[in-house]
Amino acid sequence: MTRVVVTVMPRQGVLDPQGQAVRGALGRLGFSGIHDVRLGRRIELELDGPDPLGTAREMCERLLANALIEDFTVAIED
Amino acid sequence: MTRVVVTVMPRQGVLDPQGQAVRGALGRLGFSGIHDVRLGRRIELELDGPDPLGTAREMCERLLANALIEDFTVAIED
Amino acid sequence: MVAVVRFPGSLDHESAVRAVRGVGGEATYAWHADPQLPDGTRAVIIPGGFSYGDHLRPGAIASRSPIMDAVRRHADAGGLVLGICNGFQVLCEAGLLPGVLRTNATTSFVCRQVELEVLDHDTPFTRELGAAISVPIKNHDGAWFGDPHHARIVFSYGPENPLGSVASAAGVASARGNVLGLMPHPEEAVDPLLGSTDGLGLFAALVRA
Amino acid sequence: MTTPLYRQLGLTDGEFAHIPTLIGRAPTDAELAMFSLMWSEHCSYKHSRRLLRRFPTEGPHVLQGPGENAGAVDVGDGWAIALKIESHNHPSAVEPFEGAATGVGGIVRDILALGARPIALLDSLRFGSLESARSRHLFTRAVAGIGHYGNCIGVPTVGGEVAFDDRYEDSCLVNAMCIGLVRADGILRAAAFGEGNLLVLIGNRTGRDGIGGASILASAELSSDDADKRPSVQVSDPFTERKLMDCCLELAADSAFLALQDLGAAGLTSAACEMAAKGGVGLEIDLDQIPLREGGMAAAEILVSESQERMLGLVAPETLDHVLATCSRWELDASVIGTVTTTGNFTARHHGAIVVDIPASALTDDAPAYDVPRTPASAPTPLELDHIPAPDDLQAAWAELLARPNLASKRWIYQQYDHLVGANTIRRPGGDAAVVRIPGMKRALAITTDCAERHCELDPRGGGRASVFEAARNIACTGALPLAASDCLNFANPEKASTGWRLAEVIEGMSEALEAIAVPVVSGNVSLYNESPERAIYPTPVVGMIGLLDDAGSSVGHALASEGDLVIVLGGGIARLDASEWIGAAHGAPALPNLDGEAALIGFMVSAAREGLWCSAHDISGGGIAITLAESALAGGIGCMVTLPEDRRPDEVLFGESGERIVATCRPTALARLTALAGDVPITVIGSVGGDSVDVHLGGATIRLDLEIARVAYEATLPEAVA
Ligand SMILES: Nc1ncnc2c1ncn2[C@@H]1O[C@H](COP(=O)(O)OP(=O)(O)O)[C@@H](O)[C@H]1O
Ligand SMILES: [Mg+2]
Repeated sequence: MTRVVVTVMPRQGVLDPQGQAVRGALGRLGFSGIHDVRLGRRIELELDGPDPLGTAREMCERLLANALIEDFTVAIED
Repeated sequence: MTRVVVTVMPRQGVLDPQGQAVRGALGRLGFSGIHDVRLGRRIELELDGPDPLGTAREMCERLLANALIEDFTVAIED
Repeated sequence: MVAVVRFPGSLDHESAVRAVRGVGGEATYAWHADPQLPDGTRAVIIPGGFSYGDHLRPGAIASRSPIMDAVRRHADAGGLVLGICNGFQVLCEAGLLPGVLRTNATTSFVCRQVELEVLDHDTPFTRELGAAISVPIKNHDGAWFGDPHHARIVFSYGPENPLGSVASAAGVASARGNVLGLMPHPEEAVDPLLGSTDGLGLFAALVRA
Repeated sequence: MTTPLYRQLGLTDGEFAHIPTLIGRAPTDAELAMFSLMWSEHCSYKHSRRLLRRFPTEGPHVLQGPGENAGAVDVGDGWAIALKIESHNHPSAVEPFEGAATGVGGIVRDILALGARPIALLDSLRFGSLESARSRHLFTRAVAGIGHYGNCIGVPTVGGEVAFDDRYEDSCLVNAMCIGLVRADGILRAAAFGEGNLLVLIGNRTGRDGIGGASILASAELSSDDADKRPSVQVSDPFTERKLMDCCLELAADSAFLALQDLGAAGLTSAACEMAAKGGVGLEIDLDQIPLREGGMAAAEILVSESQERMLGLVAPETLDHVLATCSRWELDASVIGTVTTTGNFTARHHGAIVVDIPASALTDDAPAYDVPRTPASAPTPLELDHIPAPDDLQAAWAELLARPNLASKRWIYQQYDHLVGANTIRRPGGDAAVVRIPGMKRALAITTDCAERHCELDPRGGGRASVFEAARNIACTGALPLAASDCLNFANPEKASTGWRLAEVIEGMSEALEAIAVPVVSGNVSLYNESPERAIYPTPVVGMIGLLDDAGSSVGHALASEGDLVIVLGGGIARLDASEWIGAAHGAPALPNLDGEAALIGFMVSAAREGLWCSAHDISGGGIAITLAESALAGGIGCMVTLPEDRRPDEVLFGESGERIVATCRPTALARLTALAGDVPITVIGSVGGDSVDVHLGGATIRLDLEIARVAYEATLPEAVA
């Protein structure tokens, strides 16, 4: 069984209203020096099978990420 | 400026309805051998200041994570 | 016959059926797990709701269900498909409409009445509509994001842009015009008791198609 | 010496000593856990049960009174309406988003347990001042949680109320009400019967979820390095709830359930024991058949887990396949976990061994009941107006009052709630009661929640009456006849004599008022111990009420309609500043609401509405007639000119409260008929509709509220307070 970590982030250049909202909220809490906040998803998969990375990549293409606005990466967690 | 990556995941034992829904969907798409799917958030921060990790940790405690149901980690991205 | 698709978490299917029947049409349900649309389906409605809890991305999981292959074939053959709210999200996720619906600029759910401008009367859905209609919006992820120069924007929000859509878009059609998605709810504007009947024309057109 | 487990679990020495006399031996650990939860205030109502008997609960249209998961009343043509209000105060104080969300989930399942389709939700909220960061957090997150759950399950949240006061700083209140529709001859009950019938658990898997008893249990049993075994905060899963609703309603329509019960506080223990005790039968449960979310759960943990989105159905063996197939079509887990026996005992097996074997009635019927100590508080002192400076600028005072969080527009809240889903909402939030068409019928329901907590603090009996009458007036203002009530009694520690007395007095006052308008209580909930060492909440008996309109198209709104309409004050209430919003705190001695006067006012309002005589109606409550007029004018986008009597101090006339008054408008031609119908109800024409400001002539001066300026003051408060 392999643990694969998928990260899905808003694409560069795509507005990220949630990230902006979080940034505003952090500012109101008194945090300063924040240049950017980007909000994405982390998906932890526990997979069986010969090619867990390939499988995870296929999962991203078919469901986990929307290529129009999101980039993804997959990695094996040790 | 430092880039800090925050990951926030549902705590062990806490219901993760999102993970369950995604797991079901992957199964219906024909993927097999999935033991577990957990869905969390990845937050990328670009911070100024002397102690970016400490700042990010404080941000988690005060806003980014809900300690009752979520665990978080912070790391400097290189 | 209008087929109203039902996913786990669909909420507005009954209102959609009521709207179709209210203009003299016939409606039936299509189940998400079925590979075929009901016999005699002339038009399809994908209703509002929170299919699959809106988990991952709104509409994402539903857009990959078996019935959507049949809906795609129906659309490819020129059949009419109307997606309302979550249905719009499903159609974008399925690639039947351009763009994607993102979290509202307010980052909150917004339920209120809005005025829509009808920008394109040249679709099978919009021929009978006036220049502006009053309908409710109620969603959390209703900001359309896409390329406004290559999309057929059919409805836009009046002077304000309450959710932060690109080009203030509230509804978008496919290039051929036979697939339409919109975030506002015309099926909740078909009864004077509920405050507006401006959505009737859309269902009348759908039934006559 | 360490405290014995039973005390940590909340049982008294006497209660613990009583257990062996009921079961003939000392309880096992699992049994002790069950007793402690079932005999808790939350499940047994031990300090309120005797007092609650005072409520009127009967009426010709009552189909289900208190005692089941929800009450139900007949609304004609073979249909019934189920209703119930419930608190989720403590979980919301711990985690406001999930606490409030799961509160909505819980009340929806109570309605579902009757086989009723949930058609409307309301929320009644109390928080500390918005100046407190903690209260802002609790408020904004609770609203988000309620919206999240209600929106996602597709039940419109059509109304509610909120108030902010320091007294709720340490104990916020989150009450939710649900209304459901069910065939009058298809109301399901929770009583188990029929040896060999099967218990089917449907919905989410069982994990270590729990906030109340379950967590005490765990902290008593677990060492600190067992942190991952600690019970976790309940996380809401509205998607599963919606599937549960669709699936259970489909099965109920097929008559597949012999009985149905939700799993709420104390989880399976409470659900199963109540089913057994109500039916006078036994149940044998196999804990190994319960789908678990986590490994290694102890029997006691499974028995008291408060995992959400679960229902327990009683099914005949020959129907089982149909039930399981339907659940599977809805992608829901379902398992047979037990059978009905004739022993009268609740028996549970775990890993082959019997871990629980006790009479089900020992946990329910034999639960302790106590009389609360009652020491009357001293009588309230009337306000001495001589010592309260009158505002010199009434116009500025009016605008300031309109912008106070307790009176300002609640749009920021209800705009986050889908109040339209289902396409039956005729009167949206913002007015008095919401009006919802009964699906498939010509009739409609008016629905509201209300409470006069400051009045209750000063004079609990009068406040109890006032809470009921305020709800009834809100219903009547839409033209609907008040039909039935549900109540949520939020109080401080009842073991303190002054609180015990207040609880008893409030119930007395509510009952008197309910009797006066012939409205039965058909369901309710009690939440006690809402206090910290620093402060106790006001007595807060939230009244949820429904009323019936024969014609959905005939409802009356609160918006001023057309130029030239007459503005009329109805009712004999006298404006007083005692306990008012203008004073802003519980000071003074509010008048005891007049039973006959209020009943006559409500009766008149409704009978004139049936003849279609009203153009608008809005009751006078918080902020007095000045706020009532402002709200009606803002809603209608048109002003009015009125002249008010100079018989009292101007701030009293404008901002005084008291109940028993409604501002209505009518066409001038309707006045004669209204006067004839009014009987003993005083009616006074005070002016007419028109213009773009509200102009009040008072003692030779004109006080003016410009509508555009008023709108900004009214709408900006909440968004700015939480920004
Ligand atoms: N927490 C809430 N949730 C939903 N609607 C609310 C809430 N609070 C207030 N409202 C709505 O705002 C309007 C005004 O509320 P309120 O001032 O309590 O009315 P009233 O004084 O007539 O009881 C009502 O329509 C009510 O339903
Ligand atoms: Mg009112």
